[in-house]
Amino acid sequence: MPCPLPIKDYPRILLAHGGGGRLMQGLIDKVFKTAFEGIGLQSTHDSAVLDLDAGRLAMTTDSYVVKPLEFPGGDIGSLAIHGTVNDLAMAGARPRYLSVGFVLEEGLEMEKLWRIVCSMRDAADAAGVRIVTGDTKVVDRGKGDGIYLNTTGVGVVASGLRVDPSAVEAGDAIVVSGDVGRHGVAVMAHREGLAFEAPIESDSASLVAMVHALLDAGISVRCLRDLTRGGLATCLNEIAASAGRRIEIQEDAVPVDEVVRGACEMLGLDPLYVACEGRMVAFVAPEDAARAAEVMRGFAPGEKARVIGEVTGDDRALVVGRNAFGTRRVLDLLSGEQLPRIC
Amino acid sequence: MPCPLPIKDYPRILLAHGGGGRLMQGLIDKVFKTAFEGIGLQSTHDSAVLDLDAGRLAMTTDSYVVKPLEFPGGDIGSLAIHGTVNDLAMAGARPRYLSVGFVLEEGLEMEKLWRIVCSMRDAADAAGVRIVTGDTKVVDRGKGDGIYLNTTGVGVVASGLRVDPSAVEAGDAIVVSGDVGRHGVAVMAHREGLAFEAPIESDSASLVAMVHALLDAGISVRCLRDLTRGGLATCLNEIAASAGRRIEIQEDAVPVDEVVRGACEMLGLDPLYVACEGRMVAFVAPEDAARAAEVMRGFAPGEKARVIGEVTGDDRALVVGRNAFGTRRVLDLLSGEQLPRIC
Amino acid sequence: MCLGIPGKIVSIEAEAPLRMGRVSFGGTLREVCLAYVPEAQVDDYVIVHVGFAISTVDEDEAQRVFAYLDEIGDLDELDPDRAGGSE
Amino acid sequence: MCLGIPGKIVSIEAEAPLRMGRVSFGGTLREVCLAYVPEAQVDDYVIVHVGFAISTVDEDEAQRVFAYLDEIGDLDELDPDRAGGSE
Amino acid sequence: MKYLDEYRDPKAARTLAKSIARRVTRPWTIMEICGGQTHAIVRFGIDEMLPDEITLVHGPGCPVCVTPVERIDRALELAARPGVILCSFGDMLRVPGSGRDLLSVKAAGGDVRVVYSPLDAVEVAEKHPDAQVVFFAVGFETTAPANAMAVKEAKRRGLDNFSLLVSHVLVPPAMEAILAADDNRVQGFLAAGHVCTVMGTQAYAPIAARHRVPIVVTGFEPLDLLQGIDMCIAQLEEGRSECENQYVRSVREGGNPAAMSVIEDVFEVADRDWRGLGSIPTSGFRLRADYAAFDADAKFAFADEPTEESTECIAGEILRGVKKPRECPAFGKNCTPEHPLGAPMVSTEGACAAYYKFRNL
Amino acid sequence: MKYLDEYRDPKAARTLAKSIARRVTRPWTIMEICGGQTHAIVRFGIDEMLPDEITLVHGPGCPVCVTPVERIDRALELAARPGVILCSFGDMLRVPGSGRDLLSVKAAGGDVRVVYSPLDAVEVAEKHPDAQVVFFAVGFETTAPANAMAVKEAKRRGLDNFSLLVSHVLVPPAMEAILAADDNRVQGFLAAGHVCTVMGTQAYAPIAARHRVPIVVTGFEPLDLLQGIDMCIAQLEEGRSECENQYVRSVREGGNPAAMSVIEDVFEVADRDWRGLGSIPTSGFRLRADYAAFDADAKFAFADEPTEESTECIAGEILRGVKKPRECPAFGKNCTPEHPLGAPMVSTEGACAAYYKFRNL
Ligand code: SF4
Ligand code: SF4
Ligand SMILES: [Mg+2]
Ligand SMILES: [Mg+2]
Ligand SMILES: [Mg+2]
Ligand SMILES: [Mg+2]
Ligand SMILES: [Mg+2]
Ligand SMILES: [Mg+2]
Ligand SMILES: [Mg+2]
Ligand SMILES: [Mg+2]
Ligand SMILES: [Mg+2]
Ligand SMILES: [Mg+2]
Repeated sequence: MPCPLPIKDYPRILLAHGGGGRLMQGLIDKVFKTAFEGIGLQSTHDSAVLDLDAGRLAMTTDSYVVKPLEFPGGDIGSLAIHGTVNDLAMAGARPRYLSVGFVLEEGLEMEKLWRIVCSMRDAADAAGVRIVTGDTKVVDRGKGDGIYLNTTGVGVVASGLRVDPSAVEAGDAIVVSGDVGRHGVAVMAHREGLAFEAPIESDSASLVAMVHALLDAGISVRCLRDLTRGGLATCLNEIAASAGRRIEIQEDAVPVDEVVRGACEMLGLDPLYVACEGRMVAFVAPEDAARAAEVMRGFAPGEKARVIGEVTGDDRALVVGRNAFGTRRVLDLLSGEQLPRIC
Repeated sequence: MPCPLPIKDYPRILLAHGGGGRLMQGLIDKVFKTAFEGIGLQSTHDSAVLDLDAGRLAMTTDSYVVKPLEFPGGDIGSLAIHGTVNDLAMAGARPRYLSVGFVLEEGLEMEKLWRIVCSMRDAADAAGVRIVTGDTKVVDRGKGDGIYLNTTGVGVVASGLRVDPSAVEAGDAIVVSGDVGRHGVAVMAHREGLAFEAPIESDSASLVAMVHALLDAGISVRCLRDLTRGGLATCLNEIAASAGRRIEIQEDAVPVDEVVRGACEMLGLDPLYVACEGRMVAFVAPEDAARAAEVMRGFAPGEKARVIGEVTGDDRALVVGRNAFGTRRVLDLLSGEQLPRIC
Repeated sequence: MCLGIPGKIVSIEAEAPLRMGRVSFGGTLREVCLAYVPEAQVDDYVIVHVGFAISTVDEDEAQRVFAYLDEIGDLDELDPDRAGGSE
Repeated sequence: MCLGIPGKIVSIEAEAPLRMGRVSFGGTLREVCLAYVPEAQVDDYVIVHVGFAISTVDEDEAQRVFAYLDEIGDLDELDPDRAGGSE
Repeated sequence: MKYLDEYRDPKAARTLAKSIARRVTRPWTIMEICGGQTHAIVRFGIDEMLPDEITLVHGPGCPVCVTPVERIDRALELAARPGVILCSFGDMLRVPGSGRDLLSVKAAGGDVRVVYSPLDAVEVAEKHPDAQVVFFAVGFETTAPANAMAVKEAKRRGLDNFSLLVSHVLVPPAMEAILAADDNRVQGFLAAGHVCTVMGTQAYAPIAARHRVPIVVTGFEPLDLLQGIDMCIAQLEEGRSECENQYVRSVREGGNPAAMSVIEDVFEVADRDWRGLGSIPTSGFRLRADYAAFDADAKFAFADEPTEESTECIAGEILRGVKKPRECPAFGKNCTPEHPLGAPMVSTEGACAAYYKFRNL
Repeated sequence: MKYLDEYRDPKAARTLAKSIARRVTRPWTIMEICGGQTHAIVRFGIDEMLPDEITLVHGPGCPVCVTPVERIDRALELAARPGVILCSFGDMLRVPGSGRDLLSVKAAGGDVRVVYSPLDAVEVAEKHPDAQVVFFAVGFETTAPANAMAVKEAKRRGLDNFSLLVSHVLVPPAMEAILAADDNRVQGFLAAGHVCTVMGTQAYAPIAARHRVPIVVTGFEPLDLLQGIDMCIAQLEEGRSECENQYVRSVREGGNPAAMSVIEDVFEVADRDWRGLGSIPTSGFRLRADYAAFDADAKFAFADEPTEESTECIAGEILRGVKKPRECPAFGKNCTPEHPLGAPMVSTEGACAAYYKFRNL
């Protein structure tokens, strides 16, 4: 079978293929899904939910390649735990077991590795998961970037529970759990060529307890998704596409910290597209919206939870932002990562 | 907690920390296990076996960093499927679901990626597993090596089945499924500075069908392990250590292909320490030894299966090789990867 | 072209050979060249483009749009026809 | 020191400026410098150390250990005391 | 954030919109010159607040859009060379030259680095004395003082491995070119506030007078834009054609003298090609002979293959406001933001890209 | 594999072992000179096949073991330098200098490459004209023709970025040093077959005569070693002290004239330090003045910090066969194969490493 991506356009992988936008979507849809057709990977959501003879499981995987390895508010270790338990929680699962795969670069300082595995331990402990299996590879100096981590998680889904974009209905309310873009700005501040100082911490956090509080409170949760690469706007686009629904949000309802705003204004970035690592959106029945936000506000990463929008009756998958002027714009998927603008 | 590895000795990660030998064992034992104490990772065997409310599962993870990405007899894609389904099979599990994490280097040829994902598809198909979730990251050019893959697998363990080093008993026979060292030599032939030609294919293969044939045939299987980094000798050392038993093998019973021998003689390497990717050892009840080898020989990767040794009554964990001269040597764990010798 | 953002000078780091300072954008800090705003001092707001301050924000002039709004506010009282035809 | 392994010359790739050939070690092939075995031809066995052939294996001499073994075989018949004291 | 938030006040914006609506009596076409203005218009939906009579046309004021293919090709060629580090503003990385863009060259092994400021590129040169560091110096008048200072700074530090690949364009000649065309439809301009911050406003009064078009120097926030439009409509309805300044908090009539004198020292006016608009006399800057050592065009030899540009693309007419993107046969078919054929699809604020994004609203 | 398998025949080995057992009437201590022989003895358990009367002592013939710390330190210093690529045989990478090894320097950013042949290092130099490529030219007589040819080849190719860090030692002076010591216990030698393949056997007859020790030039396979031991025991029991040649299929009396003439061209005899044994006069090679341009010691300036070596280590006595590893207080405590204190723990065939491995058998 020939490669289904028109390689005359991009015969090589670009960084943008990992940027969470259209190029990445194309890669997943055209290359991975096509290749794996019939043997799986039909869902690109946070976790796969598996029917085993033994019961219903959720499974998810992520690799972590953050730079710097240690950043204000976290490090690659805690990030890799949070990211994966969050993906399990987004399927309504209780995270149980994690695997960890280390790809270490020759020359990594042992002390740094130690700090990072300790941070993993603490994060796993807090999230109530066990790291049950692992693997270590070392690559030549210059063939890695200190540490690349993969964590894969398995969790248990309560029987009958269905938390999935396909459960989204017209009228559902959308709640965001907190201010967006902190993680992206916290790490961007260390990127060569941009060097700025952002007195802010990454939002990296486990959302597990908050999610199960929502479920336990009897909130009609249709769909949950954590905000990662590509930020809030990208996340909403993915759900709009999966659910086949138009989503509208009130842009000024989305909390953004002043430091994040400042960095975004300076670089010409849109905070709605900047990465988070400890934020989520919940799609809930309209009558539960206020209560869902209320429940979230009981948890540290949900302190600033707000209702930001709703699902419309329109079945053209699209995300629209309304602003304070009463006007709208399309919050489209980007091609790749946002690049700083001069214009 | 300070880093428990005496960092004055190795303040940085060496390639040897990934070489499957003592340094790697020290890293796992002293850094990872210490950090994760109480939250898991107590077993470093092929798969963790998990008790869920829902039933017994096996889970395993491996990252793959092979160079070149495509080699005679396989590629990183099929290797990543085989390696992980094999680890599940080694726990007596039937592999069911895989996750795949791609870390792609900017600049990777899209066509090559396509060939490799197709190869994964074929290997997964043949092994009867579904790839249910995935992740893609792209790293800067020069911060990777084309493709790093992580596959994590989940399988189901028949109730009552216990295939584990702790089940090993004095007197157990050891069967190796085929000739050793092919994979290591096939990829070493491409290493810069060594450049030789080895007209041989990697042994990369799925062992799933063969393992379940053994179990289905009613063989009393105590423990299974696939041979990977560090080869047969390292694998036996790990089991000897876990089981707390002395193992003795007849060295000239271990099949080694002539090309592999030639390469090892030339470079001063010991084929018993060279990597495989489609070979295993089975520890079985002594009375089942011949029949186990017979069953294995019914499968392509088991064609050359042979009984090579036995577990002794001695409880000092040690691996001893007997040779045709009636003498013995200790097959110790190496410090790291074998390096070519001049001497 | 020309993304330019107001920020507040929090410190002046060098006068010579190149006037440099640190500017805060809502708390985000960046080194900025102040060579083109020789008059600007700490606590002044400057418009920054690609790492260069290209002007000092004039506090009084910054109010002008609100004065204009006040005028327009008056227009609210007028009827549409007159608004179009005013001279 | 001095890992040296016998291999069979399968081709001679260059005579000048440096005599080079391909040598097979049980099927594994490697470029080897043949400058120090000017007499060696294709199908000859050479002892190779760090990529250099340092000698051609002498086929007749290679049998000498077996001749020695034959002698010793005779010793089998002798008793230990005599073996120790032979002169 | 001070000086941003107060200019985004919704109530004030509605008041201004009401004022515009009350003033307007017939259709008017106004061009906002600057891509930054276009960006704000799209982001805040300013056009939706305007009465139907007013058509906003996105002008050519975006360096990402108008940098000619020939310049991009040279940047690509330099970036691909071993030993060269090409530094660029982030938004230039996705702009296609003849067949590929800087992101692709980077993926194929070229050393391409995103910097925030031209001074960051000087730092790169200082850190890599063995490499040739080329800064891709695109931009309008606003960016010229920064690029000029980078050259002076490199000279002061004695760096012989730093140069600029210059692609500098000027606003007034482009306005003249638009107005001079037979099919021109633009009746008023919002002039670029930051360009005028640097250069002052004197150049615009003669244009306003000669072509009888109102020109309002305008800032970039919603209130700025709405006030600018209101002032422009007032002139149009009143039959005036003056140069007025809305962006008084930043723009002085004489511009920024310190900046202008450094520009004058480093650059001289030259003819320039514009992507989509073609050659416009005296419409840009080049480095003066004194700074030839820092001029990548003089320092390096180039293969200069013939440039390849889509023949389908009607970017010229789009950039001059004569046609709408939907009238282009390639729009949304061969030409998308992932694979742009022409300038207006390249940048997020390009006219075609903006229409593409809104096609389903 | 031809010429390997037939020399590993178990039945023949047992016959030879029986012959040895029958010859021996009292204790004898025999040293095998060469690390390659030691390796084969350990791998095939040859010592287990011998009667208790015979003690095999592992000799100093392993470049990994005897390269002095000062040479290793220079290699480490070069490897750590930006712009230098240090090429080495694989087994040198784990040898500790003063405090660290090449693997650690590599992990800290040094460019260290494993090559199979010195000619591969010449290729590296040709491929990286901007780097200085240094080959760590350790070895005995066997390796000298290869290292010499690498220099000649670099010269022929006109490479000015290639050099050798020479640490070449010679067998006969080391044998003399061992025999000359008051506490010497060695009564017979298995001389190194590949050294003699290159240099011939003439140097050994005078030593045998002078010190009244039998010397048998021996190959590396089980039958070679057993026959060599048998021949040596025969001499000892018979009171002879001659130089005999067991390894006739490879060793000619006059050695390899082509190889010797290239050595003669490139190298000259010099005094050398041996790790564990100290300085031995005329016991090594250095590059001739004609090749000074390829001599890393001449080409680079070195800091030469004082070397650090364990004071606990009794390597000298071990290497001369005077003491056993268990008699060393550091054995298995401060000194293990992962963290060796001295030469005999460094290489897998080092005497201490071999004992360590077998400590539990
Ligand atoms: S849609 Fe594309 S091809 Fe058409 S005018 Fe716009 S940029 Fe050019
Ligand atoms: S055990 Fe270590 S310290 Fe003791 S002699 Fe051997 S190498 Fe030296
Ligand atoms: Mg997610
Ligand atoms: Mg995931
Ligand atoms: Mg995730
Ligand atoms: Mg593993
Ligand atoms: Mg395994
Ligand atoms: Mg595993
Ligand atoms: Mg595995
Ligand atoms: Mg993911
Ligand atoms: Mg401007
Ligand atoms: Mg030798």
